[in-house]
Amino acid sequence: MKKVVANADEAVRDVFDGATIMIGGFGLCGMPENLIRALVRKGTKNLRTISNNVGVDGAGNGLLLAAGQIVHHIGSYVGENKLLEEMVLKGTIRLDLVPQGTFAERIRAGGAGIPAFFTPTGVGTMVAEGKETREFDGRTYVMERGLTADFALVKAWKGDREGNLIYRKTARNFNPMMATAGKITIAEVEHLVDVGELDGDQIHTPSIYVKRIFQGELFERRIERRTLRKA
Amino acid sequence: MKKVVANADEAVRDVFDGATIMIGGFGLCGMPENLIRALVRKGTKNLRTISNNVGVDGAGNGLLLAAGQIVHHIGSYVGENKLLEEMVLKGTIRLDLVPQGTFAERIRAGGAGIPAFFTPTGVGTMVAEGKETREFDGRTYVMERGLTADFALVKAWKGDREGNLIYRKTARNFNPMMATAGKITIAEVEHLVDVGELDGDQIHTPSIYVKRIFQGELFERRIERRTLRKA
Amino acid sequence: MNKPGKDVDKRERIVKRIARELRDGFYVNLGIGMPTLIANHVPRGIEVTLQSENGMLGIGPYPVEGQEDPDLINAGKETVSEMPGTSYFSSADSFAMIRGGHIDLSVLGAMEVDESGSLANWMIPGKMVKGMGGAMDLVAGARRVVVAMEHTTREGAPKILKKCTLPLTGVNVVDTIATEMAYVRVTKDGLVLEEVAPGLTAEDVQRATEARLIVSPHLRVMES
Amino acid sequence: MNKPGKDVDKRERIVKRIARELRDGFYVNLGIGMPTLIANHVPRGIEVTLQSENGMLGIGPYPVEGQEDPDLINAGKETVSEMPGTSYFSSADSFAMIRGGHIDLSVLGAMEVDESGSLANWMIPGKMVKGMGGAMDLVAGARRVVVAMEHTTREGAPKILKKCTLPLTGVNVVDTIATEMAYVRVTKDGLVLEEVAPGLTAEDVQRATEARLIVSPHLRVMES
Repeated sequence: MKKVVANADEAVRDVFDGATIMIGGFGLCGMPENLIRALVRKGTKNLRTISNNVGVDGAGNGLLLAAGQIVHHIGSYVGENKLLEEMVLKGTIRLDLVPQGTFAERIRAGGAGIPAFFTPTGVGTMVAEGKETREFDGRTYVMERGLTADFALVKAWKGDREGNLIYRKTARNFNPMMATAGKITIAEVEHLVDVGELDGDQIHTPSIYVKRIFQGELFERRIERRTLRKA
Repeated sequence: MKKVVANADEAVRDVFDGATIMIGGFGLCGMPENLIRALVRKGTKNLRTISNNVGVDGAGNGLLLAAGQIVHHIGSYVGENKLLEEMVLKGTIRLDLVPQGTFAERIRAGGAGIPAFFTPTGVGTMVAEGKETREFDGRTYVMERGLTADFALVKAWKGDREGNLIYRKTARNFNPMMATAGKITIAEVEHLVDVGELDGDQIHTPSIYVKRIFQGELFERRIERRTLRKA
Repeated sequence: MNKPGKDVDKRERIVKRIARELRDGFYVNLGIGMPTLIANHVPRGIEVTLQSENGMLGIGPYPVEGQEDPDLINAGKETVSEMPGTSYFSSADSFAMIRGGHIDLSVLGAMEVDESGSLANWMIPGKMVKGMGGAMDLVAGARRVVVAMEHTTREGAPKILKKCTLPLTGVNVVDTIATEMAYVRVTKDGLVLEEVAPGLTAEDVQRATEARLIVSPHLRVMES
Repeated sequence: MNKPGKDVDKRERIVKRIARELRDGFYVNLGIGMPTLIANHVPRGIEVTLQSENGMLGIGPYPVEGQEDPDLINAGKETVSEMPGTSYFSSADSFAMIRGGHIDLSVLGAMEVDESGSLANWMIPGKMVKGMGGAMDLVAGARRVVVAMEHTTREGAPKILKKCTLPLTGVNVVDTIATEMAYVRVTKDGLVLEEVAPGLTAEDVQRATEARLIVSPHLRVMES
């Protein structure tokens, strides 16, 4: 059982044209930047990406977008991408917007063997159009489907050689659910440690979900909005 | 915002006759033993308990059972209770058995605002009788409903005065979901610490879910099956 | 009728009014933009805990220079700090918290609100859609939803309507509307005008509002 | 026909046969009772990780005296130890893992199994119902479900039936059946007899089986 790979390029070796790929991160926070750069280098085409955002122009998933590798994106917010705006207007990309909580829950459901669930979110809005709605205990809910992917690319703070992962602060975000919903989940970590070094009570993603793991080559860890108070 | 109460008796002061109560624990492991004993002392009647097991004869939820306080129990396994067997045969208690994974997910759903979900578990069995089934992508699933309670009684290893909780090893079990699904969640902890002493990345139950917290008076921490190997 | 005042004054009034709705022990989600400012006006003696839908309970103020952490941001992607007792969790757990009714108060901006408490704040047809983010979940899930917005558009058109015209964020979800002109409660009978800004009359507010306002028998002046 | 042998020998044969199905890197859930013993027979050079549905991945052997921990038990409520790399999680997360198809192999006991791979192992009408525990989730969720059981009841009645008579645990869920007499694979065409215990013939096994067995063209002797 060898899960450790040498680097990001080896990790994405079998990502195929047309694959559905989940990519962790909330904006640039907690996104698997090494894996994204490797995918750009690999030049895989016609990707269907499932990620809360599309990074920003020139960073994160924005790199995949700029390289013309994405044909369909599912997420909840894309406000930071001028390029995406142009592509949507030109019709060169399909964009599906999903409420963020429904998005998170659909991924969690996909990994948890739940094909569909009911949520109050979006009832009576465009989001519920064409979907089944139903009343439970006097309130109306809409049925949403689970989401899975061919590959899930996640980023963690620490990981061990068996694939156990620990995230740090708000860099956790979508990574834990995505790790459960990928047929092949690949984790890049800032610190790769030996098995037994992590406390079992503190592991966020159990090893069972991770097929490949490596220590990332370069973490830029860019900040989108540096807001400060006076000392 | 004062969540800390003096003891178990104060914590259960308003548990009313006929209340629905979730009780954490897998057998005797991780169950809120101080709260259970306080409920026995209080003598609250006609309880509807939601707990994976009913403890054993003479311990855990078995104490509530012996005191005749439970009229309806929902759980997944009750093999350790002779008394329960007699009560079921006599018809003095109603027993609803639910597959353990469905049970766990129903509680998670209840706390998460999901009124219903589909699962493959139990399709074609007695468990699915009278319930809606539906096919998704060629497989049949049964619809199950979320579960909530008037009170959720949970046990954690450490907790802070705001109600953040950390569980230890397999004593975690049903406690985290139940903490989210009770209108009033009460936590007993082995170690009550000051706010700020727990690492935010390691908290299993965020404070928002806990209304009352106290350091348990007495932890017997009984073992149901002491299995050993030779040294 | 008073001059509307500078934007910053308007915002200050709105934000301060909403801050007075906070109760000790509340868990609150503040939307991006103006609602974020409410954190600066929490009344003395009141302790509230701020949730951020990207997976954090216990947001503190912006960090001082040198203390910013790329792994520690709010839902507006701004660097923040943590308070003692902060916890982190996944987005699925965060929205389980929101959807499950555990957030006491959610404050959001709006483009339009209507008589039935429906609101529109995420999309203008024909313009680039940025996405609804967590807004639809917040309005569907929080126990109490407060809209913080200017009373009219920059062009002076009413934003409190009989019926929203823009694509909705949620139906029958708003509890109260706080603007620089008024404080309005959404009830089964319609919109009840509870408070008016100093110097304004109920008629002034009604003129800037398309929906009919029911003037509360206890109409008061908004404290600023 | 051979003597059935002592119970302990039967179990040993069943357990050893199933252990040979383990592959390096497998994540496995072993049911309460006989399946638990498989952990003692993992082939050399093969690393498997044991999951317990009460919220643990990485079960180790029973503890030595003095090391037992009330907070560290398996799904049979027995004290266990942990392996390096063990993780703990809630029951909801544990069954998400199981239901989501992440467990490679689940081994359970059974009262009855039938031609269509349906199984009954939780309830006998008229007797006290103890509950299904996690069995229904395991058979519905694991990638591969193996039944470990004695071939017949204590009274000698077949347990591999044309159709189960007891209330079911799952429909069309079993992949293979390992007994002290045979190793049987469930296929779309029916039950295929792959291996027979040393000294037995296919006819011997068929006589102890109600369902019709298709004898594999590659019929082998079960290694013990």
